[in-house]
Amino acid sequence: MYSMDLGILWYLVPSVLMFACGVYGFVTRKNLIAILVSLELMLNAADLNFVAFNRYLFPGQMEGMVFTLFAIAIAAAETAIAIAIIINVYRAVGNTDINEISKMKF
Amino acid sequence: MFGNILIWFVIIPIIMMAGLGICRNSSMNAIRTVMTVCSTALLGLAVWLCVWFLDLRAAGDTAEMLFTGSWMWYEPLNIQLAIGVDGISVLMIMLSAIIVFAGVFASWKINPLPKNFFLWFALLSTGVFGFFISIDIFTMFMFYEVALIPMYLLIGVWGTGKKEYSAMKLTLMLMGGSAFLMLGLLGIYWHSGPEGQLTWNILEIAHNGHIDPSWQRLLFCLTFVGFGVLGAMFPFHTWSPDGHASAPTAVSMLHAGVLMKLGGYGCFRIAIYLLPQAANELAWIFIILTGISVVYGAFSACVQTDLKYINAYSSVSHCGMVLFAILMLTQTAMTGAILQMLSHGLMTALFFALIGMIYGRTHTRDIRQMGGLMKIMPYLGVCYMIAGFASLGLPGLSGFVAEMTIFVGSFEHTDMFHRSFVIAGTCSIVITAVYILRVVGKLLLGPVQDEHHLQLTDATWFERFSTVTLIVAIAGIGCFPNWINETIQHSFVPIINTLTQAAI
Amino acid sequence: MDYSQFSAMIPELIVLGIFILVFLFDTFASESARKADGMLTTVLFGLGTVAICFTGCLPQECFGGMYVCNSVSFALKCILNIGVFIVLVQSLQWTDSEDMKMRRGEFYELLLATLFGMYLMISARHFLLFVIGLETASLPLAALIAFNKKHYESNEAAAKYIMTAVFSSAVLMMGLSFVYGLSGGSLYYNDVAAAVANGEMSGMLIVALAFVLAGIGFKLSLVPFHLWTADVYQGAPTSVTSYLSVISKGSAAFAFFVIFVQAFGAVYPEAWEWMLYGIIILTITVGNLFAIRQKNMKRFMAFSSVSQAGYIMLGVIAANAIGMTSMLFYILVYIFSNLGAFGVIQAIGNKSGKLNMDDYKGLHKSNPWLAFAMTLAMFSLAGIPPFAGFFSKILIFTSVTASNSMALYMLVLIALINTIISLYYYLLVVKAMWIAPEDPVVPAFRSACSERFGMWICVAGIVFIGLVSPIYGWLSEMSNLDASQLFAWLG
Amino acid sequence: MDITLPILILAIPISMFLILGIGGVKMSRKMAGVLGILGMGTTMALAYTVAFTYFFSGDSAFIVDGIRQQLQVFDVTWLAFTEKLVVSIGFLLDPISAMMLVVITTISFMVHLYSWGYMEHEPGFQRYYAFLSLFSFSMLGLVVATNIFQMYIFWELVGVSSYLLIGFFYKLPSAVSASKKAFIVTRFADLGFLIGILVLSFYTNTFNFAALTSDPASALASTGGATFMGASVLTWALVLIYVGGMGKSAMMPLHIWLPDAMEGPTPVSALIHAATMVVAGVYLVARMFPLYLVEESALTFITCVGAITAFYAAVVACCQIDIKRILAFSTISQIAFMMVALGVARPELHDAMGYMSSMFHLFTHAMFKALLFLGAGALIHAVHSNNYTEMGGLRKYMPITHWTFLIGCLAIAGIWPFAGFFSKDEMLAAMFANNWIWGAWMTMVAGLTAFYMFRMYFMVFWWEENPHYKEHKPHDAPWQMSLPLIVLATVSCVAGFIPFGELVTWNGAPYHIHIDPVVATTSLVVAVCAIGLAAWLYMKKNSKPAAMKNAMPTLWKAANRRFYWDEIYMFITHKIIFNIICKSIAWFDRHIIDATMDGFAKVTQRTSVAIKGMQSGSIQAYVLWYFFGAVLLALVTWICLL
Repeated sequence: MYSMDLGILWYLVPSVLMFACGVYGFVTRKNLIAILVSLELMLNAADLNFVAFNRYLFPGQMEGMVFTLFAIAIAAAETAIAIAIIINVYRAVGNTDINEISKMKF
Repeated sequence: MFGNILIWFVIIPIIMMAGLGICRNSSMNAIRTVMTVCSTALLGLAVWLCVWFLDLRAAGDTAEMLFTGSWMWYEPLNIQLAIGVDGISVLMIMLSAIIVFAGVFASWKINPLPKNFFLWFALLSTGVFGFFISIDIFTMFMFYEVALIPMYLLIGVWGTGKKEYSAMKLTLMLMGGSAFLMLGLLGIYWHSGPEGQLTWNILEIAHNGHIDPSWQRLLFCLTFVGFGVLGAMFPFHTWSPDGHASAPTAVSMLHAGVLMKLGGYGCFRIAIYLLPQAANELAWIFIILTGISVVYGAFSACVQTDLKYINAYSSVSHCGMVLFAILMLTQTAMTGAILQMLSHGLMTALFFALIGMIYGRTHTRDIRQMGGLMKIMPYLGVCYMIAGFASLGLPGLSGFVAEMTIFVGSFEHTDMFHRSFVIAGTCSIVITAVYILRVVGKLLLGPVQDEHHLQLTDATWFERFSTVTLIVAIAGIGCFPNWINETIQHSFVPIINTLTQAAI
Repeated sequence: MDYSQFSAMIPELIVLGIFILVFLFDTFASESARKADGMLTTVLFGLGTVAICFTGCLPQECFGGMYVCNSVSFALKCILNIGVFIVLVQSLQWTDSEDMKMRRGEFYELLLATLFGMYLMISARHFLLFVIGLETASLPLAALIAFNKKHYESNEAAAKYIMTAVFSSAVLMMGLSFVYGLSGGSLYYNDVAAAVANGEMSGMLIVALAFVLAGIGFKLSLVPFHLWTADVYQGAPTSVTSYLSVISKGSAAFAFFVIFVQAFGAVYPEAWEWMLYGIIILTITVGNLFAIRQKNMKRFMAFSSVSQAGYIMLGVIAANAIGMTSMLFYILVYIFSNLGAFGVIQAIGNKSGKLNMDDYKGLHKSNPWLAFAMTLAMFSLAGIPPFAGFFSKILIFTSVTASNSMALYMLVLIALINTIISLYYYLLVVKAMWIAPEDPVVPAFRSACSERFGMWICVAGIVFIGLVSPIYGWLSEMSNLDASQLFAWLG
Repeated sequence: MDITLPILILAIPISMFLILGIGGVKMSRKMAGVLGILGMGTTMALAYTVAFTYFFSGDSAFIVDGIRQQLQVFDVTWLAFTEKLVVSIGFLLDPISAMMLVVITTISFMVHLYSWGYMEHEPGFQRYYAFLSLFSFSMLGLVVATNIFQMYIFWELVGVSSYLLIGFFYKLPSAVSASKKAFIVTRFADLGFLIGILVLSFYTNTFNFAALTSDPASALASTGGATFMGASVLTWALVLIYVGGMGKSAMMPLHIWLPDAMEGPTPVSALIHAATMVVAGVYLVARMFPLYLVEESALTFITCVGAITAFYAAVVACCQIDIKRILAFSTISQIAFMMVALGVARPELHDAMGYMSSMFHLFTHAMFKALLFLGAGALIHAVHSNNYTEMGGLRKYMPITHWTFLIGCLAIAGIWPFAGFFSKDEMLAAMFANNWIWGAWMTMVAGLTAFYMFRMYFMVFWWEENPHYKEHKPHDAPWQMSLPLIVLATVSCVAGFIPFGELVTWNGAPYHIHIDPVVATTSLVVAVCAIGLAAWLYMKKNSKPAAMKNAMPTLWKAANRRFYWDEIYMFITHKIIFNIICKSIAWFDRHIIDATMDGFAKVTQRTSVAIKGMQSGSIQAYVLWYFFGAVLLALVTWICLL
């Protein structure tokens, strides 16, 4: 395994936890918006990873940071579209309960 | 490329399809004309090929394959369209041509969608001829599958009884066989020669003899099972009864007559010829299986009551005999196998044609509901009897020659194992007699079972035409078998040589 | 900065150009003129395709190697272009409908935008560019899926798609972050490859591999990352479905190949060969097993495409030049076969709104030509000669067996046995159309010129691509050119 | 010798078959009949020419310093299995084949003639003549076979022709089943024949009779002392080949088809099942006699089987009431006689007189048994019943039939000077020469023969008149039928004086027949006593027969039911083979093999239903699958690697 001094773990462990929380939230929440929020958690966990790795392992260059910036933008775009679609769903169904939108199955 | 006579065996059916394409769906006459012309052309071409081939041999051309030609197809994988024939394939082509010819007349009044029927029929024959002319295992396999798939629609649309079930079963089982086969062929290709000289060409592979025994065992099993399924080898034969029972006349003819031969031919050309060591080592496994199917098919034919089932099971028995003989790995036995392929092809085609005609009149295939038909439709009755005698091995008809050759050839093995299986095989001729006479007795002889049958008519001209064609061929083989021997004997030399070298 | 590098991006630029033209036209043209959107796009795109195919490309790396233009990716872009062109042609009839009046242009714009993303994804040699391409491709798709906003299914499908898509991209990012941790601080494929080759096997790498595989597997709908597929295919407008099923699959498959063979090639034998091994078996089998039961044609096609994706992946696990070639060839054939099927589905859907397999009963009586085209498509998908599907299948199997490893032989055997299952359900459609005795449900109708045009292209492709071998030869030439670069790091 | 005649002898009948068979439907009956008879007549003439040239021309080709030669007139390759094993169709001319040519053509011609009257009103007259021609062709081909495989070919062909002729009245179920039985039983025997041929040809590496018989020692040597279950393979081969003979010649236990074969038209029984085909077995053994000589155990086997069969058949014949059945069983017993004679023949015993005598008996028996059958035919024609209970006192009504029939009976009973006496006497002499037990045993059988024949004779022609004669009066048959009777009767009277030993012996060297007085007198005495007994019992209507019958009912019943052989066969074939073996195999095929194949499909369907819950439709479930899929993938790989 890489020689990581304790410092990086201070960032990695939380990010993994964050990711886990995101997954947990996604799976348990009923409201689409809440699910969107937990998705954001997951995305940010990844970003955090990038930043941490960049800072600790490769202090020389900036790829991680750049990547993170892009990732944030992408996340924003995703959220925007997701919200739009959720609004559509809301128009169609009348609420944003995720259990309402499981008509197509098997 | 078009200078090569063999190519035309593929082109003519394609022309056939094109011709049908421009026919109107309703104009029966146009369709019939196209079919008659093209099938006659095929038959003529086959005869011409036969004569030409014999001439060349007589002229002392002892090349393993004649009329060879090869055209690069898939450059990167060295896949070629390589064609060529030896005596065996010539005879097989002859057989197919005869049966296609007879099949056209047997399905003269096909209904509904005659056009589509003949389209698929033509595609089927394309595959069959292509298979027999190609000596490149890729194209061989391609044509093999081309021949298989039309069966689904032919049986499904124009069949009778529980046709959908049987069509699906037949197609899936045969495709299952070809799945194993494909893997086997890929294996053969990747071991066909030293690095950079890989080839799909049968002659080159056999010449390289590069496949190491450990792989040969696997590949032999794969290929033999793959082809064996089509050869109705126990326990992969169960598509045959249902499939034949539901298929329309011409399709049963072509399928039992020619398609099942693809199995035997393939085993012979690929499994045995390209994998000789494995053939020597593992033949015993399949001898057991085929030996079983010989006796087993005959026994289960004894109790069937549906004419087509009886015939399907007897096909299992007879085709089992073919594979059995091939596995004996002696020249005489293999000759017998080829003879048996021809004989079974012709006589079973005749059988199915007659059954179709009888069924068309009585609308039943259950022998318990028929009887004394000899009185009502003497022509069909006599033909049926001739077919029966051919199948139980009456001298002067093809069956006898084939079986005797097989037995004599198989008896060259002196060990207990082979001997006992040969004896078991010979027993089948008695059982065959039993079920054939049972059918003949119930169906043709005895008092008339059903008064309604008394109004029935005898065969029409096109029915007579297709049956006579087959009977003449059967009697021809039965009376003058030796020219067939002379036609094919060259073809065994390389195979026997490879086998003997492998045995050392 | 050297702007001449943009000249290497001809395909992208053409797509972009068309996108802008359509956008401007759609914005400024008059109400009535806008009817021509579809035709305009199609024609432009057709011309663009021809242009691309004939300009060819001179292999070069741009932007410090982030973007490469090499023969393989170029070949794939040509293939995809053809596919998109057919999709456009087939969609014309649908976009002419009344309720599409307002949104006609957007459909084409979004479509082109996703295509642009996919091109980036194909040509990317740096993970950042790859991710950007991936997202550019997948986000507009969500909008496209939601296009029939009057239909509830469309919305549900879109919701399912976007949610799972974002989730998967999150997972992918996570994976990439680990990759970044392992790489020497650079996300260029080659640098990653070097790092992986030098560094020893670690848990982190495995997790990274698994997550990246999952992330791309999502777009390819490999089992178990495929669950969105069926619902989305069913809900989305048929044109979008056909687009999803072939184009995005094709591009993702290629990206998958490049990333895993080039960037992670070093750990092929240890790690991801076996991951992929399991995934392929799962994909093919599960896809088939689900497809057996389906009644809704689009859903049926969805599962069939799942199992097809498994076959495409065989080219990746082969990890050799033949594999690359056969995969490209497979994608090409798959485009024609699948679009042929979807063309029929769409034609019937547009005319009668019928989408169930039972509605196809007796189709040969009312619409023999549609039945004929559908039959060919089904045979081709099932891999029956002489149709193209047979060749693509056997060639891809050939590539897998090339290494003569017994494990891969077994894999091929399993795949082959699965072809029988697939043959079964493809034949079910044929059976419905030809064998079922019922009177036709779908009335006889004359399908629109555009539909027929599209269908003829597909039929021609199905019949001839296999028989006309030079195509394969050309592809193999292309992939041999880049073999050195692609397989440089293969362990 | 010029090959045209031999070729014609084979060609005419087969062409007749083809002409009548294909064109028959278009022909008138008269036309067909005339054609058939003419064809057969020509064949007979040719055959006579050939035979007489062979025997009496003294040409050096046929006889070299007193030894009759065996020569292959022609021998063309028909099918070459290997370089050595070549099946050829040829024409072998030697004493026995020449003799058989005469027998077959004569009887066949007589039957052709006779049938014209007998079958006059039957439908399918043309077909009948076609089949007769086919049979004649096959039988001729059989006797002139140059190699054992040619013999096997024609062996099968005669089997089929007999099938066709027995089943001639194909609307009668009894006829159909009888023909089926005949074919299948003989086919089963032929299986033995075939395997025998396979074994023999494998070791000796030839089919050709000349090669086989000229030097039997080398044949024995070629087996290299290979043995199977104690016996040498050569013995096995010979015994198996003989099994084929047992089938055709209706030796026990393969005799069951012959009585049923009487369902066929009577002339057919006369031709096939009395005179020609049934003696094929004898002919086969005679043909390969030198080979059998080197394996005496095989000969012993033949003798035993023959002795048992002869006695069994004779006993059964005593208790039948159907005259054709009686004749059938007497045929069986007579053929068994010939078999025994062959079996006891040894060169050292009056240089194989047994061989000569059995051939002699074959000849004479053919004549008088055909006569008897044709006579029986005339009776049946007149009375329309096969049972002598419907007859009686017919001597007044049908004098010709009566006298000819009497001659036949006397001949078969072996009364001087009729043909049977001479041949039978020679055979008995040969048996005594070998071992007195055989002699005594067969003398007893000879006595039985005389008894049952005359029992039948008296029951038919004496006893008491049947009341039915009042309404329609039985009368002699038309000339076409009477003529053959008279001819054959004459032959039966004079045939005994043919110097047979001069013509037909095992090695071609002439043998001077001299009556062995002791044997002759004993057999004669026994025969006369038997006839006397028969006369005492059956001449006038009385109660003695009934009383005898009641004295030992079980025995009578058993004998009348032919000691239940048919029942045993029925049990084995129907109960065991058909119901148990075939049915179970068919069941196995449908419900095990086929079911497994369908099973695969079912399993697939089931699984697909079982796993459909995976596609639950809820996004959360999807991502859960997704996530755990990914994690599991990582974990499994990790575990596998680290």
